[in-house]
Amino acid sequence: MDHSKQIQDIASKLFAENKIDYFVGYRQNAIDDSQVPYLISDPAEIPRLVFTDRSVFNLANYLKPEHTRRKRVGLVVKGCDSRALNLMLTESQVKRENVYIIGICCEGVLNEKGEKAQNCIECVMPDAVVYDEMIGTPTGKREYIVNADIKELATIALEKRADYFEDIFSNCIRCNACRHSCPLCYCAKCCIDQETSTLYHGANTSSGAMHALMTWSLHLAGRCVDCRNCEKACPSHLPLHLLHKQNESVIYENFQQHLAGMEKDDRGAFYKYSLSDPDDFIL
Amino acid sequence: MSVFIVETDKAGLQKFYEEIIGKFETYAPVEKFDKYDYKKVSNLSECNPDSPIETTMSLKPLFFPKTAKIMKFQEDSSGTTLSETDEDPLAGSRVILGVKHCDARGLQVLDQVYNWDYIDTDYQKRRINTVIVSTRCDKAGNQCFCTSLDYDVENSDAHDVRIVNGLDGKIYIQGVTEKGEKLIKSSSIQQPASDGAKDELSKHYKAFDASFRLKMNYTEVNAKLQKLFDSPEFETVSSNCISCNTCAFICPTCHCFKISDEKIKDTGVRYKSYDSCNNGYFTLMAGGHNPRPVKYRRWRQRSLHKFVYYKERFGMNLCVGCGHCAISCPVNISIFDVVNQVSKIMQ
Amino acid sequence: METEVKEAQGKIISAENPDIVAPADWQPVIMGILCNWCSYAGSDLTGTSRIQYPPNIRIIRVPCSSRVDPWFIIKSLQTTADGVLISGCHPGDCHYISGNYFARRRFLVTKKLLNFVGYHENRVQFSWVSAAEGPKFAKVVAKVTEDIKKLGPLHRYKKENF
Amino acid sequence: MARVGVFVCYCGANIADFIDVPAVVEEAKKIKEVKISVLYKYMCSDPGQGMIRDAIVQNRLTSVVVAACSPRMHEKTFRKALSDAGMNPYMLEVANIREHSSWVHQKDKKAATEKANDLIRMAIAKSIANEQLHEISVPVTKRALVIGGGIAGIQAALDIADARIPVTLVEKSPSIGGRMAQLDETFPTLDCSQCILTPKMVDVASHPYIELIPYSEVIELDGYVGNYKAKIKKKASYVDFSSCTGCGACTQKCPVKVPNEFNMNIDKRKAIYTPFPQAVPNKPVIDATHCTMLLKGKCGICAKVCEKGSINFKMVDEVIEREVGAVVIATGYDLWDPKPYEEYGVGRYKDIITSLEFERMVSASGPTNGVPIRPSDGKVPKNVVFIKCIGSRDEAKGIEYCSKICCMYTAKHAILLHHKVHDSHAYIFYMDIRAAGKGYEEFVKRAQVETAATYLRGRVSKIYKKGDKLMVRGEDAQIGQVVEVEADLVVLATAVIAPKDNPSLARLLGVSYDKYGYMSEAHPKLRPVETAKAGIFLAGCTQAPKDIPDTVAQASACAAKVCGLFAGDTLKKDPMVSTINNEFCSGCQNCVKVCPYQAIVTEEIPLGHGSKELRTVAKINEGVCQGCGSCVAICRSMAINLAGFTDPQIINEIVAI
Repeated sequence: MDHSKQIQDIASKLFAENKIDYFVGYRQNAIDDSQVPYLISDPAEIPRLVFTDRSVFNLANYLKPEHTRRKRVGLVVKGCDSRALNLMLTESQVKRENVYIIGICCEGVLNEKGEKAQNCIECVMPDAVVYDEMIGTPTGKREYIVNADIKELATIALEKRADYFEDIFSNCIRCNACRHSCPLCYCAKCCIDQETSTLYHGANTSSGAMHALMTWSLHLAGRCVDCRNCEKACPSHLPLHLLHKQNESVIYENFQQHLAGMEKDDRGAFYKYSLSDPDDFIL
Repeated sequence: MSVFIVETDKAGLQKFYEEIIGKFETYAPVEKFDKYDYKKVSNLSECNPDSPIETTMSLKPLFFPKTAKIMKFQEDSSGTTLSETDEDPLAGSRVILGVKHCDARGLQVLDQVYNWDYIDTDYQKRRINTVIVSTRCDKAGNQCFCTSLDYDVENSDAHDVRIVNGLDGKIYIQGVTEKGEKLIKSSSIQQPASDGAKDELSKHYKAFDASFRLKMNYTEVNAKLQKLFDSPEFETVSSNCISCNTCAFICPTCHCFKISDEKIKDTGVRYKSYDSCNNGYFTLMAGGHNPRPVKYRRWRQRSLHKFVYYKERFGMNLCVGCGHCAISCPVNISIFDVVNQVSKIMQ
Repeated sequence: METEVKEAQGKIISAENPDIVAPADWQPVIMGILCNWCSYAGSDLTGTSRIQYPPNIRIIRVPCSSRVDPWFIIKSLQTTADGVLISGCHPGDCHYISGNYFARRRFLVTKKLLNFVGYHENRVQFSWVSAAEGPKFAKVVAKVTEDIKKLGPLHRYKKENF
Repeated sequence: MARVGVFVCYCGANIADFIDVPAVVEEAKKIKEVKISVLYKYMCSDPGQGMIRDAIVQNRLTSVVVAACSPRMHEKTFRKALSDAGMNPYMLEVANIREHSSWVHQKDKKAATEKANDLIRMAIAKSIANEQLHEISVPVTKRALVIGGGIAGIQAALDIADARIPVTLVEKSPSIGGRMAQLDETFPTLDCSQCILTPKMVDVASHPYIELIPYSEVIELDGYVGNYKAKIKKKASYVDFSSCTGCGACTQKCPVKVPNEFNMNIDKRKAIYTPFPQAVPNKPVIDATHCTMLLKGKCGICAKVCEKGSINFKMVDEVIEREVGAVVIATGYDLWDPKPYEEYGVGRYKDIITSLEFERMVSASGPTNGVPIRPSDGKVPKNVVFIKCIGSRDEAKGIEYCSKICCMYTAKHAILLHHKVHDSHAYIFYMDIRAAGKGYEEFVKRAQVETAATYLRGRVSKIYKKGDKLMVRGEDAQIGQVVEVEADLVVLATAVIAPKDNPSLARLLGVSYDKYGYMSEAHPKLRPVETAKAGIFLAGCTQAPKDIPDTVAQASACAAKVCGLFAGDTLKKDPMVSTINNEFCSGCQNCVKVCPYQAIVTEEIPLGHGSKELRTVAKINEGVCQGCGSCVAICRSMAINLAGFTDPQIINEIVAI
């Protein structure tokens, strides 16, 4: 999967036609074969743009108002990225006319060890779901696979699992990189940062981390697209996907096989309901 | 600068470590979630202090924890009563093994601010009661640039004991401070180093110094940056940043914190926890004004604080060149690149 | 059940974790969050009908079960409560038309997530109690109290020691 | 600094017997913010309230906690006491130590006392976070909009207008009157439908407070209670009603004949027509789907014969706006199409008709001048079989519910048949006879005895043709045998269903509707005429099948509700509504999605202080918000809070014990 040339061409065209102010793509990292998000406003930088199976980061993050408010942006999205972008469009965070979307029919990206990433193995939608231009051949929606780690953890005894998660929460340093790297965490001010709210957990205690991460994952429940930006950003290497995948699997199983961001105008599982939702857990 | 050096071999070093673990509360890099951090160990097999390992968090949390209770309060009909926390900053003395020099240097930088107008007694207590055993890096990492900065890595006294894997196959244990010397003398490894040891050490340093990919002219960068407050280049270099705060939290020298109270029923605790200047709300004032609302201003503050302001005030550069930030950055921004790129404009 | 344990051991042993032992007179605290129109009214009816139930529940009144943000539950479990009971109107009876349908979705996901990170599933329970179901409210509280007594004091993720 | 007063009630023995009240009072004193903690025998009594009032003044309290019975009982009482002492009434919190403690833990005084302590602590903690709230007043536009001009709409409009409140009555068809105008006589009194309806129709037309807009539809409704803005589409009638005298020359001369829907298509009307002779307004309209002038540009005879020149073929639809304070929905009902009853030969046999067709036939002004005939040969039928529950109570083919009126009108039909054709005989197949109502059972008896109608309990399994007769085979469950009746005519009592436009109308009005398409009332027992959306009311069959007396009663109830709503210059509302903190709102608009009342809209505000750039944030319309808190819980950035149940209040409660 190497679409560097096509992306360079499209970016040149967009700059030449004055359709965009910024282009967000990837460039090669100077020291290893990983890639870095690359936000450019100068067409001279275009030759550095690349796209291969090391183009991991979800660039929809750069559409958060903080970065590119009211600018016209061209960007590259893979299947998962496009689902996040879809939600950002639905939730009025991005104006459709302000973005030029290059959709990729993704063949999966590699993790740090050079293996195909877990979320790509379990990917349900490799093709971009929203785009102006599509690169590659669409392979269509795939069957939903319950995350392997979730399945494994579900078999572990409750106390063991609790120990495991206690470890995760106590290793969190509350830097909030997970939140900042998530394209869907665009709130003007995160609920956990609001000093005026009593939810505020300023202290970086483990219980505070637990509360913050749980709240965070519930705010992303039915919205998380499994791009794993959070996990890549986490300096403590915490397996943050566990919380999201757990919610996703519960939602998929119980709420009409709901998957986030697949359709335009779908706001996520918590913003709608069905009369036939499960009721048996309620006394 | 102590010149007390003993020499030994692999087995001797193992023994040296084991004795320390047996006698003291010991910390060393331990693997957890595919990365290393300094954690308490009770057995040498739990850790690997032999070769310097890039830990995610530096030594900082052991002296300036990610969160600390600073007081307790109790409310009743008579009002609010304040009291000390029941948390002891450090009970006895402890030893940290396998430290990278840059991490130790970070503590020296932190010492300046903690001994300044307010003396942080908890921090001091932890500092005094800790012996730092560093392991000299054999080779520079991809993001390292410690040798390019304002301090002498070879003759540093940031650590108490330095262990060098000599090019001649011998292992040298060097007591750098009195604390360090005492530690070595209390162990069973007592063979004084041969006369060639000093040469050997400097040979090792030269090889180490030669392995650096990143080099900068610190004096020049420092001088230029002083005049670059209004440089538009800060906007360019920060464009990729996602403001995630990781760099500040894991930095060995970043020391910004916030204060928060948490109360259950009638009792509460006041906490002090890490914060980061990259956080958009870091400078938000009560009236709603925010002097650094945009990313590039925060980057400017971060860069200049690290390379200009701190140096002006305390005579030390706030960056130790460890490269942790670049390694942990999800979009691979390095402070090295940022200051270099900004100062390049001046040519 | 609980008295058996008492007599046998002189203390309560957690069914969740045998290491957790509480004194025999230990009483759990259960945070009850009730919607104003059905469950709170139902609990009032339990009172007016003088139906007795265990005294462990502490009741918070909210307008609708949809007002319950999952962090109410997490916060309760982290600070004061050993268990949480949330109760609203039966599906279709919501005073606010659809509130409990939205709430029901959140509750299911929250309950599963809490269980996933190590809370016993009985720690957090939900019920539909209408304004007419005074006896049901008493029964639900009795069941939840019984369940949580068996689990023993909550020790996970508590603010004071985590 | 909060200064809280705690007032613990003995409630006679109700609390004092099971809770150690003095201990509770002392316990409360230990809390930092509590400045006074006292007890009294009956806090709700005058001296008890006086005690609270005095304490507020003397101790300069900022909030008050009353530990007594359920807040559902006396919250209002104590709020008033606060108010009388000059304190904001919403600074009150009630700790429910009676229903939630003393009454339910009567065997364990220690535990009940402990629980009371905790409940009081929680109330104190909550009250500290209480904010001063003020009743919301919403201005009111004193004009009502009535949608639908059947008997329900007519009655509601007249009753409201009689209270001197202007009414806009919107009717879809060219004339008001609705279904009732199609009826011949009405059960159980057999008075003539037209005779009792037409005077009311004329009243509507002539009432100074009623604006009748026929041949039009509501296409948009914005706003909220007291302040709705309706857009009404007046369909092009091609006749200028202001100059038309209703002489009827145009209708006579029009050469185009089309089936007459008013008469259930039994006869024909013209392309320019008034639906029925007593129509109000009595002005013709041109049916654009059939008029050859409009379709092909040929003809135009009506324009030629009109002396007033009222015909205008260039007329187009017009949209007008009305500001109204309340809306009454009275869209009536439709009848179920019995096609799925194939075994009866519906559609194949001409002599199977529906009840309303029969009704039109026996109507003196109907297509057959009041004589029932067989559609196949025009002969007067002798044996007529009536089959009830066609579609009703039939989960397989029709609908589950009982249509309520069929038993009665079928009895009426049997009687009317007897009146019109003296030697006829009526056979009635029924499942149950449901004749609950004043004079109803007697009326059914009358059909059975006076007209000797044969009531056969059982379902009809098949109808087949034998010669020119229809053979109706069914079961007589009372004798347990299959019976066959030779019929000249079969009349099907088809089910009442909701108008097919109801769901779309409900959506545009923002009210909910049930699975059958009927509009949903706010509460099935206690608020049967209100919808969940404040200021919108339901009259007649739009809510559920009902007969004329019930419909009229509900319409009058609507009128009473509207008049009540308009009694003051402003509406007073509980201040427990959501509020938005613009600083935190990121404008994702998910709250808009979950609000059951459409109380949330968006607005544009400056991006920063003094900034020209705009950003979108949510805005709560406090006139509409009912305070459920759905939006609060789904707001991820916690930009929304619900007054009276804010996050700080609830968190304080949680950590208080």
